[in-house]
Amino acid sequence: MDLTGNTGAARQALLTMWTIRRFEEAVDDLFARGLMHGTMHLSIGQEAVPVGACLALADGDYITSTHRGHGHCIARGARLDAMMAELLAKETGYCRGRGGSMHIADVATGNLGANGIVAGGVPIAAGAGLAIRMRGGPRVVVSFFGDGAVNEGAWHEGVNLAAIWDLPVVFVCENNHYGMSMPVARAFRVERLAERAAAYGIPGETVDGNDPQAVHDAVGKAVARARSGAGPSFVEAVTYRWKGHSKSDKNLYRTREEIERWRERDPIARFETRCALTEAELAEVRDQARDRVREAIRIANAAPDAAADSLTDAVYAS
Amino acid sequence: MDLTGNTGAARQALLTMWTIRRFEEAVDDLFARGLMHGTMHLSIGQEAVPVGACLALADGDYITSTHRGHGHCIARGARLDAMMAELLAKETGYCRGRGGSMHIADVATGNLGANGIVAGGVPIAAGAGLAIRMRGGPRVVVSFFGDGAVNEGAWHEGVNLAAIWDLPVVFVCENNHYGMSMPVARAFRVERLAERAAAYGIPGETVDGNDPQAVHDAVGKAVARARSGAGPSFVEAVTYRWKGHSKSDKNLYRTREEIERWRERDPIARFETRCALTEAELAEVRDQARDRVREAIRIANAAPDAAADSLTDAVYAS
Amino acid sequence: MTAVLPEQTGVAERTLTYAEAVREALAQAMAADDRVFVLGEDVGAYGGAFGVTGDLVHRFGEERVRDTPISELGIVGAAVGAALAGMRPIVEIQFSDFTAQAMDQIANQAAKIHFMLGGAASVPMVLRAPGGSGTGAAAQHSQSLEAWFAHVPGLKVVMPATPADAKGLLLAAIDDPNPVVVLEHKLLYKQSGPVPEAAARVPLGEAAVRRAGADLTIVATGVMVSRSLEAADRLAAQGIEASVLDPRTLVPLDGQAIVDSVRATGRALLVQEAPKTGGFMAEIAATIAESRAFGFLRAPIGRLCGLDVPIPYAPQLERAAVPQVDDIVREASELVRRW
Amino acid sequence: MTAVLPEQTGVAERTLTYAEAVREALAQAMAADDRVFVLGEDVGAYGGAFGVTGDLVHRFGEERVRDTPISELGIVGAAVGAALAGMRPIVEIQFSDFTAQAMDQIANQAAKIHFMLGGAASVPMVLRAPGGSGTGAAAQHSQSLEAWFAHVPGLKVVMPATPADAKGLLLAAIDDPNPVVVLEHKLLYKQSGPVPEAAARVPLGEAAVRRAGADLTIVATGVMVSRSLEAADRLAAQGIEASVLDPRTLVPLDGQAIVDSVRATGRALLVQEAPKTGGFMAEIAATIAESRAFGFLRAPIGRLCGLDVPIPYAPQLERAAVPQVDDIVREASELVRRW
Ligand SMILES: Cc1ncc(C[n+]2csc(CCOP(=O)(O)OP(=O)(O)O)c2C)c(N)n1
Ligand SMILES: Cc1ncc(C[n+]2csc(CCOP(=O)(O)OP(=O)(O)O)c2C)c(N)n1
Ligand SMILES: [Mg+2]
Ligand SMILES: [Mg+2]
Repeated sequence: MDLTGNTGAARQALLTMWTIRRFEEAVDDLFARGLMHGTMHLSIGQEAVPVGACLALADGDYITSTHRGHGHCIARGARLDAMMAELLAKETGYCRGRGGSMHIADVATGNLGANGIVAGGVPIAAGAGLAIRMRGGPRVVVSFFGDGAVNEGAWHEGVNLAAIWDLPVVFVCENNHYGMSMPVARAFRVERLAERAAAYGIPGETVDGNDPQAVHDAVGKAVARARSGAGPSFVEAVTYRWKGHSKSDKNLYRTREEIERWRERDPIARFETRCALTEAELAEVRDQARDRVREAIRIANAAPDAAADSLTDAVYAS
Repeated sequence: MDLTGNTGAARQALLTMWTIRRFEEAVDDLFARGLMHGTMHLSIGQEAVPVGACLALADGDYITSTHRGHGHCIARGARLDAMMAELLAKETGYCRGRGGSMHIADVATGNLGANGIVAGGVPIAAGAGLAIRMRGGPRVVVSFFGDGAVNEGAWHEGVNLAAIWDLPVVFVCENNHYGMSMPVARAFRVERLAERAAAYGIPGETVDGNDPQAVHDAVGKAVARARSGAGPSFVEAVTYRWKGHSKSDKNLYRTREEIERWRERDPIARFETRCALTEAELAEVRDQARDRVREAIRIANAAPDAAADSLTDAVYAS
Repeated sequence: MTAVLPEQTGVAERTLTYAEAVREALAQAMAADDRVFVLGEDVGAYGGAFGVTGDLVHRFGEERVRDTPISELGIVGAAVGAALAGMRPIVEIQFSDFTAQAMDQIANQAAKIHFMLGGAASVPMVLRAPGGSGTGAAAQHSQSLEAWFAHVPGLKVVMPATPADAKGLLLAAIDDPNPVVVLEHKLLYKQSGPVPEAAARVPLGEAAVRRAGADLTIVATGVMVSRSLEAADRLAAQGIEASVLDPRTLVPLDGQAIVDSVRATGRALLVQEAPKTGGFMAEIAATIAESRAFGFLRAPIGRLCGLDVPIPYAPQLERAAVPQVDDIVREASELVRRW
Repeated sequence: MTAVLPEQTGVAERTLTYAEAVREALAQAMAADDRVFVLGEDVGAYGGAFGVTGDLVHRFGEERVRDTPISELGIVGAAVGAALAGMRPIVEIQFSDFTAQAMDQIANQAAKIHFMLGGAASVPMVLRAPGGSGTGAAAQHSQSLEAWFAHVPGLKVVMPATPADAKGLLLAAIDDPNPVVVLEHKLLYKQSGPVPEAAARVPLGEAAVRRAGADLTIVATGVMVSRSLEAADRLAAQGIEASVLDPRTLVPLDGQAIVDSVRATGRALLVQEAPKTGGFMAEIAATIAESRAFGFLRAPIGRLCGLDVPIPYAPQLERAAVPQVDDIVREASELVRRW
């Protein structure tokens, strides 16, 4: 799909990117003002990856997400009010206030969950792919994870299972250059993480993760391959996180200049200059994103707090 | 080192291979006669790998071994009587009867231990390499593991640590075509396991694991590289296990013909035809191996059983 | 509390080994429900490290009796994902010791997803693994790790001690919409007993009174159940009548049955194979000590457990490391005679 | 049993936070012994996820304060190997929940190697990890997993509850020739208290009586120690005098101190943050129930523990999931008034 030339697609991609950006800016602000608690991992600067990837998916497809998962959840079509309610620890939140940011999930849109465990979602994605294979049908799974996750044993084992069983899984690495403070250059002895795909006999490709079109093309190709039964692929999307890793981050491991350089490669601003929308249309999309987030905050704020009374009942399914 | 042409080296290589063979045949026999208990993993048919590899090592170098570890232990220079005593659950065994076959170790010869956990020794080897690096000096570590181990998360993490820190470790894969019953062809989507080395940015090489010279050359090169500070390497030695995986194996997953084909490639018989020793010298070596194993059994049998009285004292070092 | 003794069930039975009983449960569950499948190392052609899956691959095919590479974390994670996506996976881990490899997917994922997602998803899967010593397999292949799992909210934990329970509890575990860890015992695999032909469930959370007696209550799990029964016979010859209670499931625990029995006998001897410190019998001791039974206790609560040592290789050391019938007889009679 | 109260030590002290006390121990140990080094995720420039390592990388360099990739199993394994080869590694795991990833190297390797090798080798290493809830980090970042480690023979397990102990116990752990798991608590990192300037060891295996009282014994670990002390002050206002006992190390456990105290007071309330079922307080209850203190018990042994739930995200739910000061006061006074 041509995301820049096709105005419908461009509008959708841009609206989703802006929605993620505005949602996370709002979260950042609520947190700074002490109105939100816990910890938050913001994906500001990385919006092109979930948006480009999820536009390659259809109803019934699955994703697995990460600790930095707001963007995946939104790009997959989750309701902003239920997301915001979750972060505000409300009973109407996606997880009834039990999960928070690190476990946010909208199962209805195939999101099997954010995950507080680095690489925790990778074998789970392989398993969802296995279920699809056993059930039959054309569904696929996209598994999102960061560069840091690629050194976990869970990643290795999950990718290998998908590879040897030709499972319909697309592994999407959001390489934002750091796993917390650890630079990719120190954690790996390969130039591109996509080089690791060969170890599992699957295709690997590195793309500009700040360009939703590039991500979309690569993931779209991998999704088509998976749907056809040819097995998994690995897409490395190179991007950058503007904010600290989490609230405890003092940015001691990288320079202001580096952050500034990447801000100049803002995926949203670049897309706006490239896409076929007029200045008026762009303004409309921006307003729409802002309004959607405001509305979500309003609804979420009005909702009741998560109730502690039924804690133990909630542990087991029945 | 030229193992075939140099008669001293040839004698040493052959004697060690024969010793491993005879030792394990004796173990097999003791087991069948109910004189040994537990389970045993025999490396008969794979003798060229530990022998070729360990001839590249020097005093003070380390190895980590596996559940199929008798060969490594012998090739590194352990005492046969203390090994046999361990398997016979004697107080004079290397582990005082507490470890048995799966934990056999001769720390004096740098053997950090067999390991009942597949790939368990791999991160341990990286750690020993790290200690060497921090202490300084030219020591190296050889980490032995099977093909099956290469799919464990521990393997992935251990190899990556060694790679990014340029640690003096040589990873030696004994690819005997099966992880228990799982054929390499079904557990991997790569032709050669050595292809995985590239994922960690280290050299990988596949050699004939039934030829001690080929193993020795590849491991020797890797050891030299490690000693020079250039970091780890991966050597895949292709070989075959003649016996069942362990005592519970009914060989349902492979054919008689396959086993027969590999028996014809017996690493010992091939080496005998290739090496510079005379028929008389060969016979002498064979007798010597037989006698050494007999003597070990005799000494071990005469030793006292492991004593149960001090069990709890043995848990913590003091 | 239900005592499922053969004569009470009134259904057609034959004698099967414990391993055969497990296999029959797997076969019946797979035949009844397409979503059920088995995965694990060497479960296919090899038939399982302990022969439990046997010929199932020939009956249900390689897709549903799925050999995996040696990747415990990946395998359990794949089961979690498959369960989330509508399947009913049954994972076999060759030795329960290797659950250590998979602990993240077991404890941080499978156990918690239902709760963390506010009930929006569930993880109906079973993890089967043999525990226990007695085979000379040494420290990394002989552990009894039930206490680890019982301490993780979100998991159910089952320890069948008879062939009938091996089948019935496993079928109940497969039905359950939650992750269930079923800890089998290596020494029991070859033991025989009556097993119903039908796919009869043994409900999770109901203890079995294996023997009734007025002088003390022996609570035992796994292979310690049959050792305790043997000990009880010998104690009877000495004039001591022991109740032998098998909790069968640790989570949910039938605390009621334990408390009732101890209230009646006034004495408790808790027998487990796992090392004493932090073992599950501590939980049972604490359950008794905080309960209505407290006022009825005539003696300190006795624990007879494995030593706090890794399991050694040498047979005589291995035996010394865990309770034997003699030890149970000795401890029980001392408890009764001294108090 | 030693009560290490500041006035008794007689050494130079200043007020430090718990995190600073840990850092000082690390620094003093590294300065004193070249073999000691620290490795873990983000322990270098970042200073540790909770700021514990702080500026150590600037003082000791990147080799000895070693940032690692995100590979907990590999990191712990590397520590095991380094320890076997003569070093004294100290691993930091960012959240104790991620020890699940490394459980094989912790429980199957580090804990067992000394025994399995018949004493021929030892594994002198320390694994530090913060546990506990109260930061809104939800189910995968808030667990209290001490019971897992305490059940593994070969490990020692330490839970410092004060800044002084955070330093002194860590130094003792670094000296120890065995693998020691030191479970710190996130909520304690910013708490301040007197800490000796010298590298004074607090021996492993000695409980501390934090407060003496005749009416009941409260045994508490981790953050529950200060909550219990606060509760004890409030109980005193009601006329109830509680002893508060902090075991400090779970393995080895100072059972003597606990039994002596309960024998004197006749009542025990055991307080832990971890979920109740299978938690370490079950072991302490069982220790009391099988001991000489049994005959002196005037009340059932009370346990006040975390609920058997994963830790929820919402602050009010998170608070409800683990004991608070109010709960301790309520349970303690009920125990005293009813019995
Ligand atoms: C198993 C595990 N180890 C460590 C952590 C702590 N942690 C959370 S996010 C993170 C960095 C992850 O890096 P990456 O995968 O690149 O994702 P990013 O944060 O850059 O999006 C770390 C170390 C964790 N949550 N889980
Ligand atoms: C973590 C772990 N998983 C499974 C096993 C059971 N097991 C022991 S050896 C083995 C096969 C190992 O295959 P490979 O690494 O190729 O070594 P080989 O036996 O062929 O020498 C298996 C599955 C184990 N010991 N440890
Ligand atoms: Mg990253
Ligand atoms: Mg193999």
